[in-house]
Amino acid sequence: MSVSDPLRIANREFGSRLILGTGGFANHELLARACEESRAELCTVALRRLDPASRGSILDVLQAAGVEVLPNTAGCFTARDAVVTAHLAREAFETDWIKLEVIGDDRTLLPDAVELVAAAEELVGDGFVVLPYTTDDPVLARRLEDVGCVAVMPLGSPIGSGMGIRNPYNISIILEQSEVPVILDAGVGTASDAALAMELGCDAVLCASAISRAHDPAAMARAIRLAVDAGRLARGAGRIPRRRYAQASTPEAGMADLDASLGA
Amino acid sequence: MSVSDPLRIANREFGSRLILGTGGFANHELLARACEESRAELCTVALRRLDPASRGSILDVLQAAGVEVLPNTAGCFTARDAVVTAHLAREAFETDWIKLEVIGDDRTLLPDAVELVAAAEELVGDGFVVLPYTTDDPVLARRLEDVGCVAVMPLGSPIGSGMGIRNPYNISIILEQSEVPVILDAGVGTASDAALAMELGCDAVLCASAISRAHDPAAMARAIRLAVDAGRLARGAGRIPRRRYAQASTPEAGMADLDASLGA
Amino acid sequence: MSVSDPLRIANREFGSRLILGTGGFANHELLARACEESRAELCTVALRRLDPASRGSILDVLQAAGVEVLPNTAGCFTARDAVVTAHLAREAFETDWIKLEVIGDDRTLLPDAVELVAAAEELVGDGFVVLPYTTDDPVLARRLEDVGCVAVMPLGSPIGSGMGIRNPYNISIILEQSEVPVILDAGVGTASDAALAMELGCDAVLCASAISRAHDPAAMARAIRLAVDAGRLARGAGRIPRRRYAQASTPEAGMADLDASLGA
Amino acid sequence: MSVSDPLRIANREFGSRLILGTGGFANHELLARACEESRAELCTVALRRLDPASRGSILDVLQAAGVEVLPNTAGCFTARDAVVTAHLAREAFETDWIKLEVIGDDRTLLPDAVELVAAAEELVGDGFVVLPYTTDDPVLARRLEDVGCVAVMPLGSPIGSGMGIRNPYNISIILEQSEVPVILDAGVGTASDAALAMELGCDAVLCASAISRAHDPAAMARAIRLAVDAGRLARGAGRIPRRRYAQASTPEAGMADLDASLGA
Amino acid sequence: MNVTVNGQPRELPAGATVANVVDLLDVAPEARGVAVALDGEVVTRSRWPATELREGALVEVVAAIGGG
Amino acid sequence: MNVTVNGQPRELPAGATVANVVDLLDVAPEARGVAVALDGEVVTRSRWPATELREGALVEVVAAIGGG
Amino acid sequence: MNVTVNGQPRELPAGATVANVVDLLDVAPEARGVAVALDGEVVTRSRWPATELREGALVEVVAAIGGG
Amino acid sequence: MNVTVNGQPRELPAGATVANVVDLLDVAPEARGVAVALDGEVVTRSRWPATELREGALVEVVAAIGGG
Repeated sequence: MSVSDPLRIANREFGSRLILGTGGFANHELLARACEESRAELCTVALRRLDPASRGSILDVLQAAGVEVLPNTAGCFTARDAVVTAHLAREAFETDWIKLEVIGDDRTLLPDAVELVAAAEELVGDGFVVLPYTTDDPVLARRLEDVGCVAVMPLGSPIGSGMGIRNPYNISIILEQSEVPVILDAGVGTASDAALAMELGCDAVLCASAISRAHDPAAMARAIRLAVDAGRLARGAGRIPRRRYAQASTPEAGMADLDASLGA
Repeated sequence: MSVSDPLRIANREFGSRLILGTGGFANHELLARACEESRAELCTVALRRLDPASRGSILDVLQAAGVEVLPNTAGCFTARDAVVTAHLAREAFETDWIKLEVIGDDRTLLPDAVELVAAAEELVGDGFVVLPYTTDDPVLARRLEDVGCVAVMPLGSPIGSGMGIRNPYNISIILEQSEVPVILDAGVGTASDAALAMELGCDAVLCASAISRAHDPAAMARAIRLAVDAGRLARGAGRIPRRRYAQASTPEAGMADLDASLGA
Repeated sequence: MSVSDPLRIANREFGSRLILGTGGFANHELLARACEESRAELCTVALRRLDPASRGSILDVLQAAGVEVLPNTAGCFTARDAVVTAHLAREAFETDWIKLEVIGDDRTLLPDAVELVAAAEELVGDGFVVLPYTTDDPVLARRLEDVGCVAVMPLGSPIGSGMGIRNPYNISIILEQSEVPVILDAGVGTASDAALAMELGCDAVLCASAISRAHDPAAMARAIRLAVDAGRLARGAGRIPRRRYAQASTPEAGMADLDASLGA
Repeated sequence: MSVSDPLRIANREFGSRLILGTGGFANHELLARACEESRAELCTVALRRLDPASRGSILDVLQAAGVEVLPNTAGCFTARDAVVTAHLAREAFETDWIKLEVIGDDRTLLPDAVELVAAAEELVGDGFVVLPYTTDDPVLARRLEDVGCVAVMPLGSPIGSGMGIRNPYNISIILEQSEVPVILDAGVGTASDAALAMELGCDAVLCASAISRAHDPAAMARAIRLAVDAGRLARGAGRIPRRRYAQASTPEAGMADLDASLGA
Repeated sequence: MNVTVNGQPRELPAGATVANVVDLLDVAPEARGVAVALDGEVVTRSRWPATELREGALVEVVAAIGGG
Repeated sequence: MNVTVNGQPRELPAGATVANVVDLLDVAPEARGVAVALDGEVVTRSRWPATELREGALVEVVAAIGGG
Repeated sequence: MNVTVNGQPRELPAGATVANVVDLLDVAPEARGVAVALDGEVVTRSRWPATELREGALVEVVAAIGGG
Repeated sequence: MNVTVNGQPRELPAGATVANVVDLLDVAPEARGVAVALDGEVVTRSRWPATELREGALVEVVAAIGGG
């Protein structure tokens, strides 16, 4: 690994390892500023029923920011809904890339393993470049990789919960086994969570609520961007091992004898 | 708090909130590069018996880097040793500033509360600007502040242990009560530890082993510097609350009805 | 909830809330003693190719101990293998009860969500009373309940890892949603892990390695049995809330004034 | 260590390893029942200004329960107050034993290291058998042992906070170094906290609020008593190591081949 | 002809197409970030003008919004 | 007739039954905790005597062991 | 003579002793769990009757309560 | 005259000063980061030349090193 390596997903390369979720911003201006501070190159968007009253498309904001769009299937509870939504997204955004979400519970918004695998398999067959939002279950992550997903996006904790990475053990097992990029998705609450994800070895981090719902979204975008870089660098720098006892940073040899009782 | 506020300790201001400990570097070249990447403005040094065989003073390295020196009393086990060492440091480095260490145990290098308070009181009386390395005990921190220390430097975990902040609760209690800067000293193992310290509200972080003994000290210096900035920014940006359940980042209203069974 | 309520699974009631896994014991004598100390009423067993050289069946030990047998499908990697194994178990043990395991990875022995649901559904259809070993994924647990499983057995951490409950949050979400008993399976390393499981609200705990591979299995069986009772009682007793600050247990009013300076 | 060894403090032996704090009970009846369920042999009491309106002494309750009294110096903020209070206690309860508390902060009720050591030293000189309530600082614990305390009573977290053991690392360092009994005091919130304390190697646990302020104090007293026994037994039983990967509890050899495709 | 557009009942002349519906919603034909499903199946943009609706048709016209 | 019993090749006389195989392994017909699969399908105990093996049959005879 | 007993001002006759104060508080002389401090120093029970108070004396009479 | 310099016994002529010891160690008088303690007390640089050692003196000459 070299710290300056680009992130490679499918046939694409990205200089940034922070993907920005665009939901939850109070207005387009805040999104635009967060986009800039995050230095993200990829931003997720969703599809909802067209609202004739709404003026100004989010796509204009993202185009102005020079970022690319990664559509999601947020809100889908069945493989079929997710597959149709992915096809709509391909039409709407002229991209084969899809962040696949198939939710199994509306209180925790956790993915449904069975529907997720079915949808992923079908979408891969339909020629999509599939990045699935998944649990931290290593076996499920491998299945998703096996059916042809180009990345896996395990959660740290539920969407918008800000609880960070509840089970770093599972994330690290996923990292050991995966041959596709692992992108931590959901759960990041603040900068240190993002740094930790990268230190574990994640290839990238996706943040939405942590940034969009912070008191100052642009500042948090900058904070998390720095944290992603910090974590990536720290991973590459080779941290010291954890030790039970202390190890002096100041040499112990050569202490002066300052006890006067021996003198005179 | 403004994120761009300088760090004020006693009558001084610092743009950087990362203090670099200079122990543990394999050579002066690595120290110089870490110094640069850390952007530290203040570096700790120690005193040991002069070694005639050693060529090239660490002070030359630090002068070239444009940083100031903060002498420590590392290795002292009694108030008296620490006080004499502080006076030696004043002579050697022409500064009244002293990072006060009085150690109570050679395996954990934890401070000795009783000797530490005694030494701090005496040194303040002697006109020193005292920054004591202390445990995470809030009552001890307050005593040190009460005897006139200009900052308190609680540990996250033992020196060189890389175990991070073992008891964030105690650090946050110290932060709530302190009217002098709180500098996390000891225990940082990697970037996310430093980010977390700043998110808790620490005013600065001191790192030695985490940087000097990393596989690539310069890279880790840069990582931790970014993490300190990230943590400080994130603190100021107002993070989202931790929630037990999910909060959708994508709006739930406006889902399309894609179930064909109603059609035709 | 009453603490003395029996554990109800399907149409059965059990006084004990500790299920003993019988794998890993050095010999039948140690199993017999652990069985007794655990006061378990239900013990898991497995099926393997008959070894003509082995004398004395584990069933004799369990019969002498007066416990019932819960066969498992350990080692199966596909739904089909698990289903056939369950049918073999029905033949061998004359019971419809089956602890269903379908493993997805031989290093972590984590369950495979997709195969597990398929096997559970088929076995329920075949008239089995199915208790599935599952991940800590709440959506998967609900699916298993939905296809007719009589209990769910989420893991705390991988089998034999002794890492305790890695993600208590997920276990508590499963507990909130489940209408069938939740039995913590896998991960318990020592007594406090079992107590914690019961305090979270689990209906029972299954332990194998924690007991069978302890230095003194009988003592650990007793320890974990006491811990299960302790955790169950503590849950029912209504613990104090966690507080950020102290609350004096000794009243603060009525302190004597022992300062002599006011006197005489 | 033998699990059935009595707890030896100074020249005394106790069969029970749970010490009950008597503060916080709604009435004497609840105290009496908790006392019984706890099987404690030693109960702390405090001294406050005599209230002529109060009828029925707590001492009658404790005498009826057959337990002995361990007076404390709760509420004292200086060494002098604590010393005088200890002398009052000696008069009132005709015992040289004293649970020494010298508090440094009224919000966290954390001990004051400097005053505590001074008071301990003076009381030992006055012939007291001193059991000091202390922080989890290993160096402070050793100082207390060095001045002649017969046990050390480090906190897990602040009195009445129910936050359990915030820094098990520090408690385990205290345990490694101590030649007197280590009694976990303060912080226990529920049964698993007590089990964990004993598993770490503590010699005993003191609980007040966790029991007295539980919804059902008698049930919690029983729960914590079982947990103390469970933790002690588990410590003696030699727990399995924590492993990163799984270790099958069911043997992996001897799996039947159930794949029909080879047959016929 | 009665159809449902984004959950609302609409009356349209016989022979109305998907393109007519999109136009009704004030969407330019070349607008980015818009897609249409008819009875649960996607209708690609090029087929909007030629795709006629039947009585009871279920039309969904979706557009880009912020999402995580 | 060549069959495979618990992974080992065995030669048995034509007409050999599952019961014969079980007997070969020294298992009493009423032994508890034993079951048999033939070519991946369970053979219930009552059918052991009547179930003849074919050339190439895959017989698995399993028994209870300790398991978690 | 004015003294303070448990924080309350009291007027007592000259020559009043610690024992008199204890008695005033309705405490039996042999009551367990009770102790007295006079001007910050403990007065042992046996000296209660003989210990006279001075003007302004600070008397603390303490008793056992539940404590952690 | 026998003294101890940084833990090593040294023989020095009577009347030797701190400045002589520093010179013996090859340290320039104006070298930064160096300080001296004599019998547990600091000797400021300006007093090095005038401070004579006594028999048995304990001299510590310390210099800057990397420290945490």
